[in-house]
Amino acid sequence: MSAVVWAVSGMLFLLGLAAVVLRRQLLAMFLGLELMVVAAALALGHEAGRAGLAEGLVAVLLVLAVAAAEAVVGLTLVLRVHWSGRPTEADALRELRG
Amino acid sequence: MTAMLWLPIAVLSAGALSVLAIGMGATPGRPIPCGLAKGVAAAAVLLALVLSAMTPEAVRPPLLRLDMLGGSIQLVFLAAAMPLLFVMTPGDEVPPALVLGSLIGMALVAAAGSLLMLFIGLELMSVPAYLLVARSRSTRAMEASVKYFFAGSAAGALFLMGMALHFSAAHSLDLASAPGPLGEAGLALMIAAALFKLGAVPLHFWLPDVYEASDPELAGFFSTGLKAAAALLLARLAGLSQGPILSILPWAAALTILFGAVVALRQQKLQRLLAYSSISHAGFMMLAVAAWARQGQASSAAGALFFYLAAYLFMSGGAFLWLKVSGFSSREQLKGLGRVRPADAAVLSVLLLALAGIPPTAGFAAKFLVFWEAFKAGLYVPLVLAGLGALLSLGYYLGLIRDMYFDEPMTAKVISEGRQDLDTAASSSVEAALGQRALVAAFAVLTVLLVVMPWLVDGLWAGGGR
Amino acid sequence: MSQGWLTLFWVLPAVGGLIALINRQGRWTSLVFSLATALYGLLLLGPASSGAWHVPVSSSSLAFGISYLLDCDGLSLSLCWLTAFLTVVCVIASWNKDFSRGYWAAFLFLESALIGVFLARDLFLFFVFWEAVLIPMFFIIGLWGMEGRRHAAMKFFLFTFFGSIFLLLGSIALVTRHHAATGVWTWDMVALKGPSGTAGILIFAAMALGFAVKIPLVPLHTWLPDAHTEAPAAGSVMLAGVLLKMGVYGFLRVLWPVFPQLSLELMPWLMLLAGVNVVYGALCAMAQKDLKRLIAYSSVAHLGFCLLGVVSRTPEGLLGGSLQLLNHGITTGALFLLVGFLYDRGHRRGLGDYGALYKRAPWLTFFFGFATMASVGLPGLNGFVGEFMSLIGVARVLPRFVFVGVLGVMMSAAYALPAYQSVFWDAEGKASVSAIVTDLDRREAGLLWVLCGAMLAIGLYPAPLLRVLEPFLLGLVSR
Amino acid sequence: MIHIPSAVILLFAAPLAALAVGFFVTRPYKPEWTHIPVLLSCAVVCACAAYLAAFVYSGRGLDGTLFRWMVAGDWDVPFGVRIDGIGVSVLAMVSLVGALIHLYAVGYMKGDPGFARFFLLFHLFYLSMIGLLISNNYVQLYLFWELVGVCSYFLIGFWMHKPAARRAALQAFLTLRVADLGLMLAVLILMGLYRNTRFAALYAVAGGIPTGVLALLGVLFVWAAAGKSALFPLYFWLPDAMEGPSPVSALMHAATMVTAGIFLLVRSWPLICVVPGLPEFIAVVGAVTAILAAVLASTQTDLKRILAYSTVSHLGLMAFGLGLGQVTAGVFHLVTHGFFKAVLFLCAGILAHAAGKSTVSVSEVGGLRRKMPLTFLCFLVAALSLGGFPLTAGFYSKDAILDAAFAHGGWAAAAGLAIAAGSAFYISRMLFLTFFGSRPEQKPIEHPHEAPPVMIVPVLFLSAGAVSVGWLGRGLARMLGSGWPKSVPAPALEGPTSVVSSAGLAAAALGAAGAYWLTMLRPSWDWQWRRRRPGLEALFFDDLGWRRVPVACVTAAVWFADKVGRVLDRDCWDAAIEGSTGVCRRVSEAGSRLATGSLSDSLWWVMIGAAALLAWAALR
Repeated sequence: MSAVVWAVSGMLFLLGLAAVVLRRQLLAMFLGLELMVVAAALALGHEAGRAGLAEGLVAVLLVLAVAAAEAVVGLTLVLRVHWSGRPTEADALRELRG
Repeated sequence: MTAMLWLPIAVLSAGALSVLAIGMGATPGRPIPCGLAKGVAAAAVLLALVLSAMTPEAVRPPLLRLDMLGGSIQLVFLAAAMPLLFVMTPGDEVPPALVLGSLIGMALVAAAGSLLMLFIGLELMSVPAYLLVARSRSTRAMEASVKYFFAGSAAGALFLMGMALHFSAAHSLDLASAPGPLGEAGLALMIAAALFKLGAVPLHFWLPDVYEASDPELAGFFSTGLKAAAALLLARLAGLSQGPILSILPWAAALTILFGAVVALRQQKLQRLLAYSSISHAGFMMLAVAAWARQGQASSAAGALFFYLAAYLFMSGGAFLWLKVSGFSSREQLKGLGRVRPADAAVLSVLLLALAGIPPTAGFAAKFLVFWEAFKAGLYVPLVLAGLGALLSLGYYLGLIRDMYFDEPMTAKVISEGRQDLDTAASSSVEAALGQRALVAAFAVLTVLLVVMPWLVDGLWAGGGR
Repeated sequence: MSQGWLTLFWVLPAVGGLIALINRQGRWTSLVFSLATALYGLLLLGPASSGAWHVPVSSSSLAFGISYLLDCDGLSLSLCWLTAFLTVVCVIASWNKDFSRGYWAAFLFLESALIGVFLARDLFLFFVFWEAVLIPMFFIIGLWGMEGRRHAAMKFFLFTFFGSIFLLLGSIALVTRHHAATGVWTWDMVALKGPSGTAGILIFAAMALGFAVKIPLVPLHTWLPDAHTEAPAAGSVMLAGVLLKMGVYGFLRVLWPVFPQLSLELMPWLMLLAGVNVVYGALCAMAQKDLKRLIAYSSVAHLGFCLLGVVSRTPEGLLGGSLQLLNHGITTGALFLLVGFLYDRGHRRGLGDYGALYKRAPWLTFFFGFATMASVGLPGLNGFVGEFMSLIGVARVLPRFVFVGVLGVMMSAAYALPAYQSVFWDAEGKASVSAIVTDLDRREAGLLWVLCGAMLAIGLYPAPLLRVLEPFLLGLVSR
Repeated sequence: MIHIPSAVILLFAAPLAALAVGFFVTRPYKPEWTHIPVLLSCAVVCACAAYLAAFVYSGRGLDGTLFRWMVAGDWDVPFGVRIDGIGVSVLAMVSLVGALIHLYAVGYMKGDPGFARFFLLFHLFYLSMIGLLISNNYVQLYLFWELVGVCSYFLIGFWMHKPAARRAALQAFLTLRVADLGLMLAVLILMGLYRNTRFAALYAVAGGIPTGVLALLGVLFVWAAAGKSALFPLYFWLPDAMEGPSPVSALMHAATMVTAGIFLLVRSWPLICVVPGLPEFIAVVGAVTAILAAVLASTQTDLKRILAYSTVSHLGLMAFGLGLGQVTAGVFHLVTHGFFKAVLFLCAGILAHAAGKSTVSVSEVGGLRRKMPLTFLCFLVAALSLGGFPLTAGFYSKDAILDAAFAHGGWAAAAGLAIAAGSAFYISRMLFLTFFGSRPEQKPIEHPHEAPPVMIVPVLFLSAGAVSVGWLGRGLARMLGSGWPKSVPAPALEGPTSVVSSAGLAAAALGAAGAYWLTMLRPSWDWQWRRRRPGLEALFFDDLGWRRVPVACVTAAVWFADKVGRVLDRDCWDAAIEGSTGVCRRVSEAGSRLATGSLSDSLWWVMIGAAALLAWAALR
């Protein structure tokens, strides 16, 4: 049973990872990030449940709270980019390099 | 006793809330007095500093514990925040609050007893940083903050997955080593996140952009405060590992030192040059952590790591502050500064000599201690590579000094262009520029005086080299 | 108590440097302080050479075995005195030029660091002073040098720093191995004993590399001609006069006592290196067209002689090599001074640029001839005594290297005299240039009288100076 | 410490005092009076030399240390004095001839701008020559040996404005330096083996030194002597050294400096004679040098160069005599040669002085017998002495050598006769060309006047000496006996047998007749063969091709030095080190290009880093 859960969370994690690295739009990458966090939370929750440790479950809750905070900040930054009139593309942000 | 442990964090949180309260009180018509927010924040940090200095050693409640390493590095990043708050261009109340938030995160990392606490601390210290970077309206700052956010969150996610794997093997979130491949794999991911925060080479590409785009004093805080917390995080995690990670860490350190030094050679923008130099110094910190971990967490190696971070605080912090005070941004502007403004040139030269590790400065003592511990830990070849990295770093540190003293001053245009940034700052409050200049000079003097610090602090680490 | 006196010896010029930085009369301050240091050095002659201040090995240390430990015996004191003497000469030599305050301060800081190097008995302290010497020299070459000064200053600093990295790593390895063997953390040169076997060889090689860059041994010597050519006159006097001595001093003070047995086994290799230094330096000197580069390469050859003598570990060789250190300081110092005076007048250093200077500047010709003869090794002047005793030392140990040494002596005439003749005798040089060359004034001639007097005195009666050098060196004798 | 007679101290003190007074007092204020303290010191030195000669003649001798020069622990090199037969006899000749030449130089150099500098250098040379003769160990001998070389460098190149003089000075010094290489090596080997180079000590242990080492030492001594005394391989610097003023040529390149080499061989004779075959080698070298130089002397046109080659020939003769085992004959000829060669050079100097040039060639003289009678008289006496005609000093000393040659028999006798004939031939040729009959090719100097008394008087004295010194042979042999180690056969000088002296006389007469026939009966012969076969003349001027060898060596050395110094050191090695900064720059630019600045690339790298760590952890 736990193998299935790990497979799912692993696959979700890799999917999110692919989204972050391959997609060009910022929002799509943002989705990828959240996907990775959720996958990890899933695995954590499952392990906590299986081992019967409340500590793990509390951890999942806190992780989700932190992810939420991150999302807020992330979205404000992406919106700032959008409002500044520049395309919210990863490649558009190339001014700083070298 | 556990109460004492929470006190610094509590004070910082109170400070943050009170700053926000002041902010709310201000109506558009009546802006809050510029120094008030910063003043309250600074007081909070100072109080936290004093309290954490008094915290007794090695308290071990389940969630929080504070050992010598954590406590001492806490001093470093709290102290790193002081110049930032002092020098930060006064605006609304949000930036001081963000700084306090980041400090809370770092304090959590320092005092963390469990992986969960580590993760929360990690995130809490990074998120405010993304916003602080985005503070100035310029497009470069916005771009940097976006890059920083995405890279930082990715690292956070990696950490989380690592934590999950570790949890599955150890069935507990405590800071204890987990047997079996899964545990090691989890630990590897977590260490990758820590290396990301520290700016180790393959994961460093975000760092130069962020340091270049943000204000110099903020970049100074990142290079000293954030890096110290990241080093502590790496140390905590490296402590858990049985062996495999420890064998690659010194090589990663050597690679980081060499790569940072080589790329910094040809940088023309000063902040970007200091960014790559901070990557090189991160390599030395990794070397110190590797030596600490391989010697069974010997207290002397912990002392070396602490002293390196403390010395780096004054060197790098001072250098960035100098950029803030002088307003220069590119290397050409430094040409001939020795004749035009000898005092500033002298201060920067002392800081650069310290960063390069030339003897009469604390930088040398720091590098010597790291070499000393690394040799005792048997990391011979990475040590020689680190030495060559130091030689390469001499290329640009001395190069800057050479430009300042041995070259003819550039045409008036470049100097004047550099000067107006200063003038705008100066025109607003001449005494602020003067105050900041005095602060930078103080940093320079400290980097020279601190050379004796290892010997003073030696007693603290149960006999240092014994 | 003795530590206090010795500390004052290196602190005095440092304080002088700080004062020179502040007040406008930089040159008077530096003259006063350099004279004070020289006189103070003389006061130490009595107690130091009698070994009254030799501090016994103690286990008390600040941390990691490091302790602030100074010691002074004949060898150290004579080198400190050479430093102080040459600094006074440099200050007086550049008296009429309008240098900024930093120039005068830099020389005092340089002197203070050099004295520190020669007095330090703790390896860590030695290393700190060793690197501290670089900073003032870097600024002297870089700020007040000739056209290519920027490049030469960087090259000088980077080369020596490369060497000192290995010196640092070697020292750390030595101390850790010493601790592993005896369980005591100490950095005291007298107490430290190096390990044998491959570890010993590796540590010896690392530290020797650090010293070799300074001597300079041939493969690592390319910084010397640039640094000498681009440094100001007084700068190259100090560079050739004292900085080159730190390398051989390192061998004498650190490597021989710490690796008594190993340095004997490695003697043939070290002598080979020294021999290559002699012949290679002489050959390169013959090919030079610039007067300063020629003297720089001749320094490479002369230091090769010092090393030959020192490596032989016989009484004559050790004393001869150490005496040659002092001789080379005086002779090459005088030569660089003269080239500096010539450059002040004719603004050229090429051999073909001048001609028939004996008409317009007879005193300059006389002193340059005198100094060239001393550097060529004319018996009766100081060069001969040092080189000859070194070669005697070599003859007693590995006779086959004597041929290299004697070849070097012969070639020294082959490059020095044609150069002397083409600048001072030949008429072909550009008449316009040598027309504006005036003779030495009273100040410059006075300086050179003192230097030539010293050359003659050491050449004719070196016994008292050898007596001062003897106590420490005879302890190193293996045979 | 044995009692050192005050005469010895004075030998050093007087010249030093004169030099000090000369340099610090007279030079700055009264340059034209510099010669006064110098001449005074010459007088004192002659007196001391005479006293020491009597001291040694009466059978006493001494070998003591004045002070410890180099010291290292128990080992030391003394600065001492050794008064014995060989040292004092040569010292007597050197001091007397030197003093008279000093006097001559006062007249010769009058009006020369470098008058003070000349006399100081001249007297420094005089002092170093004296020091060389009475030093008691090899290191001290090497000290004065080199000092003599340096004085010769500054004196040959005295007239710096003349390019030929400058070249000759440098050539002389470097050749002597190459030769001194041998002496330095020998001294170092001795010091390496015995930590002591005192003559007394070495004479005592001479038997014990292994012959292989002795052979090497011997060859090195011969190499050093060859340089200083212009024997075959290294003689080419002497003819060019004639560029210096005539007193210099007279003192250095006739009487004193060139004899230093022979003196060194005699001084180390106890070490050399033990080695089988070495004396013969010296004899052969001497003979070859003598014959070659005699031939070359006969073909030169410049008066001083003829005399220079004649000196080379006679030095070869001394070495020849020495090599045949006759130490006394060698030394005796050295002493007599000092006198008559000095006279010849001084007369040549007078001729040049009259012509107002530094030197004259045969085509600028002729028939001066009546106009310069005194010079002619002195020249005649010296020429007869050089040719070895009876009643002159040269006759006795040359016959002693011939006697040894005939005793040795075979090739030695033939060589001896050839040398006798050759030297008679070239000196007679010079005599007839200069003083007898004017020839169409010759444009004698306009108004040849007799030299001023201050120049002619010393020449008269010297020519008197050139005659009378011959009778002192017996006394010289007795003097050489003292201080001579017992192990070596005591030097002796029997009178030449009638057969030998008549053979020598016949050879000399033959040479003189040949010269008379070629120069007086067919007066322009000398110029005809030069016009007809210029190639042959060029060959003779090129020392039969030998002069090209040192030139080739020097150019090879300069070429090699340039290859090492410029190509290897600057263009290869230094360029490589400078190149390394270029490599760093390229790597740095590549590194900064790696940071493309795009967000996905940096994330890509983050994932690669994490994957690498993961893989590493999983593998181990």
